[in-house]
Amino acid sequence: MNKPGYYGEWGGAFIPEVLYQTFCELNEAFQKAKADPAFWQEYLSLMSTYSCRPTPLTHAENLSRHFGGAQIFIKREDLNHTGAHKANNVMGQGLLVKRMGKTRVIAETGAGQHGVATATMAAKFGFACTIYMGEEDVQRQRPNVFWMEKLGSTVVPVTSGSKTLKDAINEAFRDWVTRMDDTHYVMGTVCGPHPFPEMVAWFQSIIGREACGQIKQQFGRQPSRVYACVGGGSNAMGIFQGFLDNPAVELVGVEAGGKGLDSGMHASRLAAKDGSPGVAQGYKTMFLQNSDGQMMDTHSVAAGLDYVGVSPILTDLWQQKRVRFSAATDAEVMAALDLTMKKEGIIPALESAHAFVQAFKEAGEMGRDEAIIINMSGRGDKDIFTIAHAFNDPSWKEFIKKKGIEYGA
Amino acid sequence: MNKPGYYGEWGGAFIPEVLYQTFCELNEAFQKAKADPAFWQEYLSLMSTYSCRPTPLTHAENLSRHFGGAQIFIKREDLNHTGAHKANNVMGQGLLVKRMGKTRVIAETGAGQHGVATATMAAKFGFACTIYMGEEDVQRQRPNVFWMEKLGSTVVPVTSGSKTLKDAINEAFRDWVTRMDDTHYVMGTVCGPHPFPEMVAWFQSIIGREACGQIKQQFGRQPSRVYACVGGGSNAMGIFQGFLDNPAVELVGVEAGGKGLDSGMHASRLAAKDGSPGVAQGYKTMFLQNSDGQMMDTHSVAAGLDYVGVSPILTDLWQQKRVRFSAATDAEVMAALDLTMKKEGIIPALESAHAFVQAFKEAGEMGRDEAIIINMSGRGDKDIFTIAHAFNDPSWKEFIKKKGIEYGA
Amino acid sequence: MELSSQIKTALADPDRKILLMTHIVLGYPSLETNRRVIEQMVANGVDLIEMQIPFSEPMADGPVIVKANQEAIERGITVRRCLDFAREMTATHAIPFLFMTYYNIIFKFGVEEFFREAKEIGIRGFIIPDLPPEEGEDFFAQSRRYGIAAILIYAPTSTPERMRELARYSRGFIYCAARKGVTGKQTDFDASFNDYMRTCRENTDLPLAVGFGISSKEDVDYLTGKADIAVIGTRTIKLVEEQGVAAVGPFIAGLR
Amino acid sequence: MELSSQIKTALADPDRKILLMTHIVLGYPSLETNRRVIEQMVANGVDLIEMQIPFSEPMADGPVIVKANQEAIERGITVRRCLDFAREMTATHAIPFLFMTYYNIIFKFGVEEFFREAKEIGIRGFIIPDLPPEEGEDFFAQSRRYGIAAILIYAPTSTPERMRELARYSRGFIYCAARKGVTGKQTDFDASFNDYMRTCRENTDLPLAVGFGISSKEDVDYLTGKADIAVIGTRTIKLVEEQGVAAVGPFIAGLR
Ligand SMILES: Cc1ncc(COP(=O)(O)O)c(C=O)c1O
Ligand SMILES: Cc1ncc(COP(=O)(O)O)c(C=O)c1O
Repeated sequence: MNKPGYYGEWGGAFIPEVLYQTFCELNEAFQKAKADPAFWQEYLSLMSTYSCRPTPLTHAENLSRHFGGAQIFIKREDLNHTGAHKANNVMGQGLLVKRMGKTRVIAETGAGQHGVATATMAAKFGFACTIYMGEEDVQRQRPNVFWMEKLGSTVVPVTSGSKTLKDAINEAFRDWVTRMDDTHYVMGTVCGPHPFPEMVAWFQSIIGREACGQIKQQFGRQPSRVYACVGGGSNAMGIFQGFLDNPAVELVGVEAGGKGLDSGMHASRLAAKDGSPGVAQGYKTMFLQNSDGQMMDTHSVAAGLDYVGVSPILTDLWQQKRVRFSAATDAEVMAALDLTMKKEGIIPALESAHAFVQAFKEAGEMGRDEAIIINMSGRGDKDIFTIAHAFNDPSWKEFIKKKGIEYGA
Repeated sequence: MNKPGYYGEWGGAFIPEVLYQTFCELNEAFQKAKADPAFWQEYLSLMSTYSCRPTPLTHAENLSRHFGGAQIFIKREDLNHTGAHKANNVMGQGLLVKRMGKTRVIAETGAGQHGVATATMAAKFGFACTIYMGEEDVQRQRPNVFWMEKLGSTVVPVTSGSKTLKDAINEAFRDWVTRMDDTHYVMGTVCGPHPFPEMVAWFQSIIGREACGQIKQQFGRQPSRVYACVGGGSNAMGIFQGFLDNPAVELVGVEAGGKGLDSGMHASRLAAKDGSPGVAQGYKTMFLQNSDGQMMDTHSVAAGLDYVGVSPILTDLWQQKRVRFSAATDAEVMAALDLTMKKEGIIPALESAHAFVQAFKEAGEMGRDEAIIINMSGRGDKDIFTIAHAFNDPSWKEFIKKKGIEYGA
Repeated sequence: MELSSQIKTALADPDRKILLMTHIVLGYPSLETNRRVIEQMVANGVDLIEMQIPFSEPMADGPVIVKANQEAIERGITVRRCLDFAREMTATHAIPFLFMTYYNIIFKFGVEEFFREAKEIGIRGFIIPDLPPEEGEDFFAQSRRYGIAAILIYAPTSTPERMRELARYSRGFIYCAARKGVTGKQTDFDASFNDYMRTCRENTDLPLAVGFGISSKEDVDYLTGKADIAVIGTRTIKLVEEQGVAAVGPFIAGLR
Repeated sequence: MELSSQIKTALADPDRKILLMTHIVLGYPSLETNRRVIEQMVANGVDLIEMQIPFSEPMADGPVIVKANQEAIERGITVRRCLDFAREMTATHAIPFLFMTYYNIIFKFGVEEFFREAKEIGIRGFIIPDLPPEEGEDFFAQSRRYGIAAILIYAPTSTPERMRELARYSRGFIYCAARKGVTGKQTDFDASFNDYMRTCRENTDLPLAVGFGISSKEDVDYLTGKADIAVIGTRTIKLVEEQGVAAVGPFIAGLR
């Protein structure tokens, strides 16, 4: 049998000794909560009164017709409070923090969605909150930084390393090893040391549980394939869990292809040949690293996918061939985004648009009597600066220019 | 008995002759739809699979504790697809347009929320779409303009008059009188010529129907008071309809107090002494106009409340003393926004924050065994430029300055 | 004489196969300019003049007249000054003057008060594009009481039944909007326009005025025999803007 | 001699009531500088040196060492060059050298291969802050096989039970983190620190090194009698940055 916290050969808890006790307590609190049906009830009730769960499953009739193949359904995590699936995880951990009696939370964030979600949860639960965010991401996702601050959190730009998500995680750990007594680290994805992957996967499983029932009700049976983008892998694990035990449902994870899998400028740990097993950020998985074990710079137009590691649970499912992996390039993502907005009136986050790319590539070759589900992990509002820039929108630029001059540029 | 389309002495359909036939057809189609239970079912199903209805009712425990009086509940229209209650109206009208066989929609927009909602609906239903927006509002709500365009709509900045909402309405009518055969004008609020007030109120009644059931379930009985901001009045009418027939529930509409009711720079048609009966934009109501009947410039930090007229239905309810009216100043709105973000992790739109102001003024003096509901008509994300500016946020300004320079400022 | 009879009488003159009505936005660019423009119009054979009292929300007007309304208000025109100016015009010129405005101007002034003063001034008719008969009970009652013609509008979208209904309320003449849309754009005079005019004629005994986009002698010639009054609106406003007041006389003279 | 015996022997010298261990980030600012710094350290009485092989994700380190890791990598340090440099150092200087690094560097190299080469080089111990005994089965097996001490870390949060568990795996000595947090910040030596040291002592027979924030003779004096080894980390890195290599010798000489 596997060691606890391992998925095949992946996972574990490679933590500094100073956190040993903290993890013991966390494990205990989590396992107790997980075994307690009242906890899940409390979680469901919170999510249905504070966020908008269950989130809808939308039949994208226009896109389905456009590709002429499978019926495309979209699971609408964008309609969560704060605009992404991150809320599920964060509110769950918030309840756990309350149980543990801690008064302060910290978090890393890439796209800023997890940061906003954590800041929101902290405001709601009355916790102090510090968010670590790579300096490059602070630039890319300024609106989210603004909201985190207005929600009462402190945002610390991280200037070490590649100044992105992985460095924010390191920095959050550095905070945690200093203040573990009153502080909980709200890990934002299904990565990091055990029990985080299990815990985040559990909270996010709400997506798949809902989707499984919804597709049956709306389509009459299970989908042929389920697509999700994979940064750390939390939204993917969330929806996949609704279908994992049905081998007829093919599960497809879509990583950031950046400027192309051959360019070296991507964040594809599993779909590209560049990944290799490693241990960092507290867990063992496939990392984008050089032959010395130094983590590489990754690239994606989507800050939330721009990460060197990937969920150990997904790496195991990939190794078992239960989840197929592919990648979407930045350019493909912009095209899919454009099409989705115009055809369905839906604006996916840049991260989520990766899942749309792969679904669009495959839908046309499937039968009209088949269904696929795309997990729309979040909404694109937060990406306006990136999207407007990528579309080279002249009136947006003019607007920003004028505002800049107003502010003394 | 009242003339059809009248609420007391208010309402009517003061339309150019060229639209007479169009309104006959619209009235017929609408009355047929309203009488057809299948239509409402289709509407409910659309709203629950494409948007996130029912939207939650959130118990704001921290704010309730903070004021030490009534239990504050927030009806979460911000969680609708596109971020505001506007979606309710627009999707309903979309279904009607489909029934009428028209292929093009037009709309006015102030805050841009109704424009984004209409552009979204047009994409979803495959309609061509043109949005009229006052040039001043184009400036104030640039992100929304960007999204409307990306959703495939044409946004026309309106440069006549005060360059705000009322002028956009005029311009939309000018389009409509030119192309009524294939075009439906999606009026964004409970104003305009009959049947628009009735129609918009009907679609928005979904808010009140839900809220009435939710408060009973969560609080055990009906609230003492219900607060809603009033621009045109659609979100207010939407929630009020759930409680209108219960005289024990006090209904409170909150208008834009701008720089103060004595400053002349506000948009309070009913709460201030400055309004008087008039006929414009196709209907009779209380307008902010001078003694000659010329409409005045209005002011509010919230573009969506910055309007000279108000729903004839609300004017009637005000005259009957069924709805009490008050106003919130720009400064009060920023303070309420700040408090709500920090205490509850919820970011109301500037419009919605007006309702919070009045509720906050009264909650503390009420009993802890009483409940009040605030209708949160939309989320504040769209207002980031205005809010960051109002809070004088230095890092936001620095960010915009840098971006501006990047774009050649 | 009742306005419609007066119009019919005028049309009986073999040299006047069609009458000309022009449009003025009061206070744009100034009342003084209005005064000189009207003088030239009358001198060059205009038969009726509609004077628009500016309104801040001219929903049925196109960009040129919208701008004129707005600037006139910004330059300080008031309803009071419009009435005083009208009094001067009716005293100076013998042709019939009408008021064109939106309903709120009259509503806010007080419908009866407005009719009383208009009667005293000698105004012959009102054109109110946003007041359908269904909404104008009081207005139409006062119109009959004071003997000021309420001139209703036919549109290309009006059915024969609707036209007959409108004719019941209208006095003086019917204003036929030549096409869908707002004032100021060119109209295509084609077969469907002829059908439209035929339908208009079949559904009222009142004289027919045609407006929206009429700007040249060719337009007026085309209308002759089909309509009784050609309405020149936006064209003279632009003319004054572009070439000054003096251009108005020759322009009007050349129309017929 | 086994590392722990060697340390105990050294401590038996009445002039050496406490040993000094210093910390070097390999390749920062350059191997050449490392070479000269080590030379001075050894010449001025340092007893052990831990050489950190840089890693891109130094999760347990503070800003000074993080920056050193990062710049060393940017300037082209590789694991190969670290090993070659270590071989040179062990050949040149008689004191024990240890490797400090994160687990991925060893994992990626191949745990057994790494031990084999370290043995050949004459490295005496490994300090791996992100490898708890639970995760290091293979590592600890190789450590015993190759006779290279796996040095585990005690933290102020470690319970006595946990300390005894860690002691079972540790060889050579125990590295006691003087406080919670990362390397580089000042430590308050107060009553609770004394309690902590007492608990450490009670739960192992191995010598105790104390690190994190030790930067002066006062600190070293304070530790004397409580700990067996004082670890100077961040302080010398900053010293070289601020005053150059030549400052290292006098600084070390003044510590004891
Ligand atoms: C909208 C959205 N989708 C996806 C992701 C990627 O994270 P994960 O793979 O854990 O779902 C993020 C991360 O920030 C995100 O914001
Ligand atoms: C979020 C929001 N709330 C309120 C309003 C005001 O409209 P109404 O009074 O019709 O609800 C608007 C209008 O744009 C809006 O965007």
